[in-house]
Amino acid sequence: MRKMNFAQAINEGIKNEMRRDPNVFLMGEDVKFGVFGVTAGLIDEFGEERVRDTPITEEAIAGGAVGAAAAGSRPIAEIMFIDFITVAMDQIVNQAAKMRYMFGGKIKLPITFRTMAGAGISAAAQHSQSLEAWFTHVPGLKVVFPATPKDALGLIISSIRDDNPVLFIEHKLLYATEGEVPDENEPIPLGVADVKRPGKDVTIVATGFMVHKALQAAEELSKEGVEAEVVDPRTLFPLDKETIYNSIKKTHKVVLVTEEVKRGAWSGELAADIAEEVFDSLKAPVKRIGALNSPVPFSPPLEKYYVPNEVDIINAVKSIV
Amino acid sequence: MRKMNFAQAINEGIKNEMRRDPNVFLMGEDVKFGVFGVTAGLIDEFGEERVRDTPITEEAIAGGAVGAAAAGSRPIAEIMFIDFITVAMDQIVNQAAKMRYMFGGKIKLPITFRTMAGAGISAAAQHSQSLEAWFTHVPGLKVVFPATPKDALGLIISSIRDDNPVLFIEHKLLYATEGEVPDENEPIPLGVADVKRPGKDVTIVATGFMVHKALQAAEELSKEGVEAEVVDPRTLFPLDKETIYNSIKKTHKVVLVTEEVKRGAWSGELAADIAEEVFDSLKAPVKRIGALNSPVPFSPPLEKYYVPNEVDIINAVKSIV
Amino acid sequence: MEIPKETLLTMYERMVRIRKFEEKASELFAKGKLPGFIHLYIGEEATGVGVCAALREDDLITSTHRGHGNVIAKGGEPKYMMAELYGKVTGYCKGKGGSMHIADAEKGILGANGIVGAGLPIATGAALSAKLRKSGQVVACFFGDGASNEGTFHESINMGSLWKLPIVYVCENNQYGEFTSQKRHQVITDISQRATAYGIPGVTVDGMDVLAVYEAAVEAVKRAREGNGPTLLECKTYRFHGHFEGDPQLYRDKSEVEEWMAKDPIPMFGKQLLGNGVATEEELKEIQNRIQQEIDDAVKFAEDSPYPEDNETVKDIYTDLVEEGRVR
Amino acid sequence: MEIPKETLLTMYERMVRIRKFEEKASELFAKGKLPGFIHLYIGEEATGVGVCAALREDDLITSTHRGHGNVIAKGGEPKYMMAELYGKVTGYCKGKGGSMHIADAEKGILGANGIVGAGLPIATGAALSAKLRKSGQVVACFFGDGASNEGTFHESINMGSLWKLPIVYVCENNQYGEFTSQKRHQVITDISQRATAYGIPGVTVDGMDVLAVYEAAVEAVKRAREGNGPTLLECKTYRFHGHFEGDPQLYRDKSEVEEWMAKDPIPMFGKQLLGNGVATEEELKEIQNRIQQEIDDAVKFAEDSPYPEDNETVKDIYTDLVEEGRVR
Ligand SMILES: Cc1ncc(C[n+]2csc(CCOP(=O)(O)OP(=O)(O)O)c2C)c(N)n1
Ligand SMILES: Cc1ncc(C[n+]2csc(CCOP(=O)(O)OP(=O)(O)O)c2C)c(N)n1
Ligand SMILES: [Mg+2]
Ligand SMILES: [Mg+2]
Repeated sequence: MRKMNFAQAINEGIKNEMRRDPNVFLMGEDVKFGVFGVTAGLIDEFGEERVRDTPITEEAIAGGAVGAAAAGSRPIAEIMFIDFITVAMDQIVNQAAKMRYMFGGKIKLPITFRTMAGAGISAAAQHSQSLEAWFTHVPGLKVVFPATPKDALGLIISSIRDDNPVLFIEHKLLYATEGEVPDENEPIPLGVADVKRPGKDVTIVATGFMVHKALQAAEELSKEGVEAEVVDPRTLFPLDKETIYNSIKKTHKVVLVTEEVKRGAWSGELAADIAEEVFDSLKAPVKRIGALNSPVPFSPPLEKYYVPNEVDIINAVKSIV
Repeated sequence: MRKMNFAQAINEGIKNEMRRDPNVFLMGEDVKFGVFGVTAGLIDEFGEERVRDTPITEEAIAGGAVGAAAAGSRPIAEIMFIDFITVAMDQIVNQAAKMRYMFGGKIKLPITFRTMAGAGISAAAQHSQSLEAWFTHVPGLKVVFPATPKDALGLIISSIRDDNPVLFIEHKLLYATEGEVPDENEPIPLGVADVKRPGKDVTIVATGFMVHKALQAAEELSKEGVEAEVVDPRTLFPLDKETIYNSIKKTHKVVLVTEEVKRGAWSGELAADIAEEVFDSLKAPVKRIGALNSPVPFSPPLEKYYVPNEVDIINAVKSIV
Repeated sequence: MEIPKETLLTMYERMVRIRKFEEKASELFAKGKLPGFIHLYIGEEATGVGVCAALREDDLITSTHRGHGNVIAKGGEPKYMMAELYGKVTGYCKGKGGSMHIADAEKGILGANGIVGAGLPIATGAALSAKLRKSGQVVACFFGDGASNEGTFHESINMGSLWKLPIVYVCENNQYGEFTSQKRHQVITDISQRATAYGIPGVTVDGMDVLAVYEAAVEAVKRAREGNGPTLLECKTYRFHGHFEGDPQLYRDKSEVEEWMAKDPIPMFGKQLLGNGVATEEELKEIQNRIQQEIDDAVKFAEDSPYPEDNETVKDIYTDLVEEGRVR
Repeated sequence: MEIPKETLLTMYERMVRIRKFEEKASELFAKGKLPGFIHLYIGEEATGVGVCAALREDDLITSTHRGHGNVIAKGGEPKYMMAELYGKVTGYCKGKGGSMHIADAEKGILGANGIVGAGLPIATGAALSAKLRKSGQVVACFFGDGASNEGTFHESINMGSLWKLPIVYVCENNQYGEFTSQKRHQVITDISQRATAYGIPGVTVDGMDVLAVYEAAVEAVKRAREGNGPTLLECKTYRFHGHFEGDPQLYRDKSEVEEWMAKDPIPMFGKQLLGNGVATEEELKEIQNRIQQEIDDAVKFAEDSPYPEDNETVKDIYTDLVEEGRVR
């Protein structure tokens, strides 16, 4: 086992794949230096051809990835903040996601769109969003959202190797978190959830940075005799419902925790599926925790109030156990 | 009572507001002729200044509406197909929706974004989507989705008068449908659902074109002794949960029907809320009907297979009553 | 420029193929045989054919909603195209795409596209891939005058010029974006003038003259292939039909249409071929008849083909996953 | 051009106000007093001030992520700006927006913007509104060299030129978009050259010389106000600080920075004012001292102000609805 932080893990995974496959290349705005350090240093090994700083033109970056993939390359395209994906939506949603289908399955589009999400650094309404729900609603895309360095490493490798467009979401508060990582760079398959903490009284499904808040809440609850099982889906699509449902069948109670604006969140889809597909296992309402229904505020106390926290999770659990 | 079709009703509503308020103007691609006839003829009364054909530049159209509203006008901006909204997302999501908030409540943005959604005319994957879920997830936007000429007329008036950005979605299969409309042009408030058919055995919540399929299914079910109550929310946000919950408290069973790709649909959010907020009234799983999880196919038999139909609704109802 | 007879006749043949394919499509559409809507290219044959004749087989193109012409110009086959217009499983896209999404990756056709301007970044990325893979391929990126105002035009050409990508940006300026004349959507007259903004050559040619288009394209393709970057090549042309079939065309005068129809590129090119002795009347007639037969066969092929099975709906979304069918 | 003394001194004062406001912000940021991140305008004062001096009070501007300078140039008040940087309820945006979203609609400031290029369509729409309302207002739209590659640049200026809107597109070309020099993001040298693509005048001026900027702006504003449409005005300038505070600036040489700092627009303008006898050393000193006091007061105002109450989070989203607070 090695130790590395989340940003280094992604860097390691990209390096691994760029060494392995000469068709892999990386492009984005200032990836040479890497604004958040994730891609720093890659240029030294792979040079300016394969580590490409682009102009500030997100439609051309995302669409460029689509064209490059269609022509035989395996691009990694970075959209610096997920908030900026709004200027590249057509290429991701109407082109990348649909092209294989529209063309009758006759091409493949191996693209990894990397992007950074989440609140927590007072970056305000246009640099802090959680928009994963939009993309899980788009057939043709896969959506990956790791919570630990180990998962980030294994999942970035799988994402790059995947023959379909994958949106790989990195929560900005995770970059500096350290964790153990296997000595060998191994892929973690997309579509396999991870039980981050076993428990029997209630299931907490959490994603991204919220996984850590859920784990903290679970520790607190444990002191009061409530054992929460924390399930991290890791990939939002394909979604490992089996692991989630198995947990619910055991605990009969579930709390979903994501950082998204609660209204219209990805967690709504999961709650709906639970209420339809394992209704009979439920002994309490399906609880959902999300951010408040507002743009992300700048001022630190407001931002803190906006984002879900451990107390919210504990309260939700207590309201149903 | 007058009779008019859905397209005429919207035209009538826009005309009404343009007469009433000189600050209202309309812009979009070929609104002069109106590709689907909705805006046809307005230019004769209001002229080229207030009925503006734009270049094919959706970011400039949507962003132009934001700037015009911020400066004191009341724009109606048309994005021809909702599929093309992907090239205008930043202006709608990051600017229009958030600007009032980011500026501390010191400005207002009275904008109506009109757009056309839905499958049914073999327009294929880039001209047939239902994307309402994306926008209900964005605080700062209101989302309107009428199903009848009467509702379209009353709701377009309210949307234009609203001091907030409103996304007004028109299902293309509805344009030619005829219906009765009150003699006076009256607004219908946003956030008020309409019980389109009373019933006691099961609640069907349906939106847009699916309202009509739900009504047909309800007629069929009635023959078999099942009385379905059909609730049309009419506005997806603000959402009249009270009317929906009251119906569920009476029937104890609910089926949600929308035309969206089921995964990540708006109906997921509603199902989640139901499972959380009126769980104890439920005597059966919350059923959801949506389109298949695929891009919209071109070929008529596939498109028919893709879109939800009456039989799906009837089967869903039967599985829980 | 000395052009081999074979090339010239192939060009003529492709122009005729486009024309006859689309005349048939127009007729079938009017009869209600084709679902959805179609945008016809009739009148613009010289631009697509002139450009594609300058390409290698393994070169790439991207096209638009008005894509039949570009697809045929690059070697697309009428029978698979016609089957696609019918929504049949034997079509290029198994009936899943329809007119606006016809593609044939094997022939280097990266697809028509229903989103105006969306082909530009895709073509640019394909050119980047060609450069990275050192494949020697060149990309021809087709788009309209209306599309030249979209943000993607600007972002893509800036990227293409910055990286000296092997690409030719081909603006098929048919004077209208939908119902809006060029005069009402931009102030400039020659779209090639926009090349200045990216420090690349901009060229305007008579898009009704296939040889003029061809010669300009050869030059631009050479430049691209040699690593000197993109050219913005504008072809002034005209669509003889409406924006889509069924368009009442209230926005233009019949006289304007007639003026342009007098410059019909196919008879014009035919006359040139006869005039300089490259072909005889009989040879041209033979081509026309052969293509007519090919189109009739294509219709028969399409009509005789089955629709896709229902559960095709949920296939071809991913390479590895199949979604659930109708189990609601 | 004859410029009244009062105008000249106001220009000088505003330049000093920007500089001192930002020097203080830089200091406070380094001390960890300001949340989030800030992009400073130091070095570029002549462009914002030169342009805004050519505007009427009721004219409008849009700005960027690097917005403090434009906001002050148009009359923004340091105390409300500083309070906003602190996230205090007395700030321009009640602490909800922060550095990248400062706005003051009453002063015609339609906001800084965190999305590169997003101000261009907004400014264009504001100009359209001015035209429709016949208000006589002109809009100045500020953006960077990096932003000049975004699709919004192209779409907006095309629209502005087509409709002859009362707007001036002001490119503050500070040579870099983040860590990428202009040479590495576009092929051209003068961004004003892009005006050709829209059939409007393009002008490049020395953005370190406030009078040169002012004179060009007066001309462009006049043109706009008289109904003759937009100008693309490029000001060559330089940011003395990093892209954001804390940027290690690995992408540029110290010598380059020093060369530009030798052209610092504030002492240069000061010298001009002294040289032609418009002001005395004492007058300039007085301005500097007064502004320093104003900035110190602004910090005190900000520090003494409270944070917004938690439930402010769910207000100001809509004009008529308040979302639920923390009842999860
Ligand atoms: C992003 C987008 N906006 C609008 C449309 C609707 N639309 C389809 S074709 C067309 C006109 C395109 O004009 P041009 O680029 O000149 O191509 P032409 O039709 O003349 O070949 C428009 C506006 C679209 N498909 N995509
Ligand atoms: C759409 C978008 N893409 C990328 C960014 C990240 N970003 C912030 S500032 C900046 C550089 C902008 O360069 P320029 O327009 O020259 O302005 P300057 O910072 O030099 O003032 C970038 C890339 C963003 N905020 N928005
Ligand atoms: Mg055209
Ligand atoms: Mg810059």
